[in-house]
Amino acid sequence: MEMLLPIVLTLLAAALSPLLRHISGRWGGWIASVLPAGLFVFFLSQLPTVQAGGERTFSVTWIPSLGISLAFRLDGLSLLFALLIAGVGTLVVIYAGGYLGGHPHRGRFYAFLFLFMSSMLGVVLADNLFLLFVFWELTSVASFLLIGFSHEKEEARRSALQALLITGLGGLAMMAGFILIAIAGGTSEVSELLSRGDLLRSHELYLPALLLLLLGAFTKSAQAPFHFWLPGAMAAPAPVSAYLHSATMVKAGVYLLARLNPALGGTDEWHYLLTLAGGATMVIGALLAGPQTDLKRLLGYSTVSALGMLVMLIGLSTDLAAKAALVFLVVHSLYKAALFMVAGTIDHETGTRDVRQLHGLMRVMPFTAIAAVLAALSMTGFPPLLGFIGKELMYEAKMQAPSASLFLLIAGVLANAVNIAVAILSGMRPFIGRGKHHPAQAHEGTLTLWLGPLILGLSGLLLGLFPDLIGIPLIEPAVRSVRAEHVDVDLALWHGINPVLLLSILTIVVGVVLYLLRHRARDASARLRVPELLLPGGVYRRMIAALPAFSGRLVGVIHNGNLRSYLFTIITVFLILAARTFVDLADWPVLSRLGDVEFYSVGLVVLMIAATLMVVASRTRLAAVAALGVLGFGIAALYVIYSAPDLAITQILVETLTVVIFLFVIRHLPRFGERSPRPTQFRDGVIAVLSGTMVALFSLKASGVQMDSAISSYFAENSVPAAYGRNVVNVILVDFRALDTLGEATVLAVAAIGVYAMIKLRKHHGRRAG
Amino acid sequence: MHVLLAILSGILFAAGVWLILRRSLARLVLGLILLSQAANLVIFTSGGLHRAAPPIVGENATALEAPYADPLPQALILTAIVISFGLFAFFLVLIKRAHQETGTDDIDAMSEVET
Amino acid sequence: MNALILRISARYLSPILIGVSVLLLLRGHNDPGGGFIGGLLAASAMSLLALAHGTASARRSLRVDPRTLIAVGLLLALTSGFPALFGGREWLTGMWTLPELPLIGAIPLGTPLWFDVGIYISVVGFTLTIVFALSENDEEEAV
Amino acid sequence: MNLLIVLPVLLPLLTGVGTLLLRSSTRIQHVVSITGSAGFLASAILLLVRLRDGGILAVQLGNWPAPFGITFVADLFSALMVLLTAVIGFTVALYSIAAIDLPRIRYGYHPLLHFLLMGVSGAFLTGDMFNLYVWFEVMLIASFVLLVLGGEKAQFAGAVKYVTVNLLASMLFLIGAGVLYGKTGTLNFADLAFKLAQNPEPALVNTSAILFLVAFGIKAAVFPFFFWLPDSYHVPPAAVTALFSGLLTKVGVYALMRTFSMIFIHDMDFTGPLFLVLAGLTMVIGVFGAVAQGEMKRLLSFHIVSQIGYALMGLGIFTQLALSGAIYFTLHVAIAKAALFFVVGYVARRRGHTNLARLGGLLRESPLVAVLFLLAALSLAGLPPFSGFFAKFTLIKAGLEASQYAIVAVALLVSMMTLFSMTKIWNEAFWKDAPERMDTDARVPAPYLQAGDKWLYILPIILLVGITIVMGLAAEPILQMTGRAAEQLLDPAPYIRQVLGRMP
Repeated sequence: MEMLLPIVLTLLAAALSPLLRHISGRWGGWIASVLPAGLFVFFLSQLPTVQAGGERTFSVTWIPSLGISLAFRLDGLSLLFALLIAGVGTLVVIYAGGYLGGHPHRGRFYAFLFLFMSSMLGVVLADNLFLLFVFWELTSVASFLLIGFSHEKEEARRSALQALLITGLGGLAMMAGFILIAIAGGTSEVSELLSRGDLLRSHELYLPALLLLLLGAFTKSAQAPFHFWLPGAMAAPAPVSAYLHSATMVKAGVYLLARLNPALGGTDEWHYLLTLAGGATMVIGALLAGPQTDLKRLLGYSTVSALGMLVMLIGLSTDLAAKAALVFLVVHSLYKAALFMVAGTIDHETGTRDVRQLHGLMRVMPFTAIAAVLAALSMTGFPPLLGFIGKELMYEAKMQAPSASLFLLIAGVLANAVNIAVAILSGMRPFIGRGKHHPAQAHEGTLTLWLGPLILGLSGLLLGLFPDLIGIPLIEPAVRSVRAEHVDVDLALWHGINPVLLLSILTIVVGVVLYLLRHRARDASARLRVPELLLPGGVYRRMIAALPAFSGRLVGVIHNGNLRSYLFTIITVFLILAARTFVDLADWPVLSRLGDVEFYSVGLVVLMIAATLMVVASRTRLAAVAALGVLGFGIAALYVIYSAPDLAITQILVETLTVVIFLFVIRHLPRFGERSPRPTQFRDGVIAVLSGTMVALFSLKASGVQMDSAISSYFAENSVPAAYGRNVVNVILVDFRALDTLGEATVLAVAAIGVYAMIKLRKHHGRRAG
Repeated sequence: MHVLLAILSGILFAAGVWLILRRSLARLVLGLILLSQAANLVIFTSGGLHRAAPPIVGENATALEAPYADPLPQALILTAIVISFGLFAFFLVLIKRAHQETGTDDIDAMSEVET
Repeated sequence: MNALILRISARYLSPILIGVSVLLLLRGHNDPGGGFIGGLLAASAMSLLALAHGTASARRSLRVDPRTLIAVGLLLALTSGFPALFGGREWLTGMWTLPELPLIGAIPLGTPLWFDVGIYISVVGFTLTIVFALSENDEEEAV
Repeated sequence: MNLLIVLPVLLPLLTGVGTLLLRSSTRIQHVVSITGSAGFLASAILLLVRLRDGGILAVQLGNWPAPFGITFVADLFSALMVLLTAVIGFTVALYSIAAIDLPRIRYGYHPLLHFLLMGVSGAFLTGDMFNLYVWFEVMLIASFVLLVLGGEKAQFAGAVKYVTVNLLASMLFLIGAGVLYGKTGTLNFADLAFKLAQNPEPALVNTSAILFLVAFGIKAAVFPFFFWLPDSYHVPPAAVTALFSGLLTKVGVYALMRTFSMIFIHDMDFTGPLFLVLAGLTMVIGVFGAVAQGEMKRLLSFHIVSQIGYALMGLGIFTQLALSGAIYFTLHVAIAKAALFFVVGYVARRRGHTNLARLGGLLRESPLVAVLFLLAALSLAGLPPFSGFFAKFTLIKAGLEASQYAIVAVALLVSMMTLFSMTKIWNEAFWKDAPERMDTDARVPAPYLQAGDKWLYILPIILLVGITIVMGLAAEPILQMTGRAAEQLLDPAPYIRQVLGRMP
């Protein structure tokens, strides 16, 4: 039950947050932080259990019809993520209190934030694939609302939509993938699936399921070519970026891959797809980060690069890689969240995020500066920070990669070097520099604004110095979850002088050189600017921009607003569909029964055909109506001949009244001229003749069938004794099938209301919209 | 006779289709009326044709004596006629008012009325 | 001149037509006729009056708004199914009594007749609603 | 005696007649209308409760044994659809009090509303082909009149298209029904299924089937028969559009599902794939149409078309899960769509128009309505934990289990585009700031809502949004019911036995 509690409590907090404004004033952030802090403590308290190899589970049925259960499980991997979510969450919530200040909608902001936190916790705790998906989608929704929080800005709206659509697209694909996995594995419970890896990997649905699932994971974790939504999402307020875009949501894809590794991982497909996508993303993110000058965009692109590294590491599928991935995950979350908050603070206190405008802030913003420098050092992988350990592990893992290790190493060094340059540029450069700080009005933020980054920065240092604090209690159980077996985790700063250390040093040197050459790099990239259309982001924007116009044209062709073309389409499609049975219908022998005709009937029919042609051909209204009348009376005569007196009387009365109404109406209409050009007339003629033939054949065939007369003989026998009526037709109308008649009377009633309203209720009687 | 009536239904239907594909409102109604006549006739024909045998029980009988015309299709057609009557009464007034409001009886022109 | 003929014929013809329509209604269960046919005929008779004396006059001699007739007719038709409910049968089940009347003898009186009367009234209401509205509209537009 | 099954027809009829008789007083009409639709709702709930475990109720109206008289049959599918009708009917009646103007009320709005409900209920409950035709007509004529009630130019131009296409559909239906009688000598669904199972005559029955397919396809607004819908649905007031979108096309879907699971099952190799193709095209064309629109009502109208494709998809896959999903989806979409149209009505009332380019600032102005819109829109787009998600999930799952990958792919992409166009509304109308110059429609009086009126607008929205949330969170009991309803559709034997008392 305690598994459900964090999610429910956070959700409750989300619901109550809008009230925060009324009760809290400037203490809002602190008050709100109680919940995530409590959750952090709670998750910490689970450490011993998990470390000992235990799990917490909770499961109740929810929608068994679809295989969706409320199943939760807390194991090493979940716990690692849960601690990040709650821990970073606490700091972000406090930070947001200062960042938003007296923003009128800060309650709403907290609501979205808690909604996100709740669903993110759900993602990492869910033990049912579909439940996981439900939370997964909820994080997308929450992210949409958070990115678009400053919704009066067009950029915010656009970025929110972009993030939603890209992750939403992936999400839908992933849903299909999940369903396929559930079909292949015969269950949707994650822990069950994990033990059925062999079954899954050998199933014919494995590859499609994997591809679909990867689409979901890759879009969420901003892998190329879907990466562009993440830098775009920098329109979000800083706390959002610090939370969603560094530590939590963008890691959901990584989480999913790590989680399902025992079930799906280890195959060639898995290996190549992940390393390829991850490696490419790592390089692309780094390259794109290079020319950026906006603090947040710099960080955004470097996050893309880092996510690529993570995905690649998971793709390597070795114990070492798993270890490296999880350590780097923690490292990255700590420094990136700190740097995003710092960027937000700078923005908040100076009014700019352009790195070219910022220098010498150390003196006015000392705490922020310390936090930033610590985080940046961790990012560069400088000893003795945790980042160093992460980088060492990463290089080690790459060197031992099953294939292409050289390529991976080169790409890794390059990407890391760029990230080092980014770290210097974003975490150090604004604070250093001689002379007067710039911009002039800059000053230190409040406690809430620097506390979070400082704690995160310090923890990077602390954990670097004492890596065992997380190594055995946290990383080891998590690695166990990913590898489905026990793996020793022994983290240490110093491994002696070995190739890995040399690589680390090389990386830092290259990184510093890149930083120093940054202006040239920027110029070079400006010259090399790839046409926007070729970039995925450009493709997306083009598509979104072109979609309405394209749809308009497409639909304009099909749906042109013209009634006649609608009718034409309907009749044509009907004929096409019916053509299949048309051949069977043409039962020509029926024609031989032409014998039983009476000459007066023939005369009548000929007269009626003439009247019909008159209706068709007539150009004057009166003639057409008169011909219609003749036709109606002709039909009445047929009814008389063929023993239907009630029908005949009805037909005559109705025909008369129709003609009367027609006369009332038609006087005001102009003469009818033929307005269609010849080809249209020909086309219509063909369709008319074909459909007429169809109906004639249909009628012929139907009348040729010997029908079962059980019902009419029942009426014939029971009409008098049971219903006291000799006119069987009338008995049917008022007794056997009285309900039809009641319906028919209702139709008349409604028609009358309609006619009355149409004539009497005119526009000038007044109206209002709605 | 089935054959003749079937052909007549076909002609009515064809004429109806032709008329509803024309551009004049009045011909649209005429076409729909013809279509409904065709429908009634198809039902009537497919129910079987009997001469001089209306489904009315004789004075001293308690049941219809065969052969008799099937009363059910007649009842159905009667209902259908009445329903169509209601619909067409409405539709006729509708085109009158549509013509008044839009100022045209040309269906193509009316389709372009900003709706 | 025409109007005069129309008026005179309307004065004499209308009551006859209405009488016939009632007859058709009542006989309908045994011979061709019934509520619908009767109703249409009665409405035609009233329409004739409207044509001869103007719609306003016809409305006055009808006394009730034809739309009320529609509602009343429907109400009658649907309530004709209610007696069956009290007898524990399905809605719209025909319930009959066979009272002995002087001169005529036993005649079956049943809810289907009640139903048919409802149809008759609603058809009259329907037709007159339309005819009156159209002719009033015409009179207005003529002015 | 079983009154329960006829009450859904009888009560709206009584209410309609009552409001017609009492038409002189607006207030009394409102009271009668609300009372009547509340009674209808109660009876629909009772009916569902009675049938929820999978029973079938058949009533021979007029006490004439089947197949001689008209039979009303309620299985779970019918009962669910009737309940849907009652819910939509009740909320529309409530919403109409504030949203429908006096002239419309005076000229018969309430009777029309209830006669329409009567027709819809009748169509869901009848077990007789010709009777179904009658209910279709009742429903249609009521919708015709509701469409033109108000007398605006656009209404007439839209109505001509709507009426013409639907009359054509009625003719095809009538011919189909008549010939089916001529061939089989019966109109009773159960009897038809029974007789055709014994003695199928493919050519004629299949041609009849095509007639019905086209006729019902037109009513359901399936591609390529949907054209009339986007051209006409946006012209009446939003309350009416909500009613239409919630019910009218659904009757078409119902009729397709009923007849093509029970009666026309001899040509499944042809109709199954055909339905899938039509479903895919309906979804795609509908959603493209929606994306192209810049006006809320038109945009949502195109979405009605698109959503019909999903229901049809379930019919095309034709497994238990697929049918269950189709039924659940139909219920969901009617509710969510009605809520959205209600919001549109509110916006129209506030601003005098619903043109996205000229809207904006509605989140600031009406946060509650904005939230309600967002919830309904997300539900429509198929996001959890709302009903739309579980509906689509069920259908996708059914499709994948049946290896119908093409339609699944289409359904997913269309879902994506639905999300896109829903967020478009959200961005433009709610998030975006209002244009500098408050560009209200000059012809409309100042958009002013009294407090009480405002709540009459919002309460029905809250009800519907609440339902879509509950339908999502408590999807299991509903899926249990739709699942059983699907079972009943797949195995018509109990239905036939219940109606006829014998079996093939």
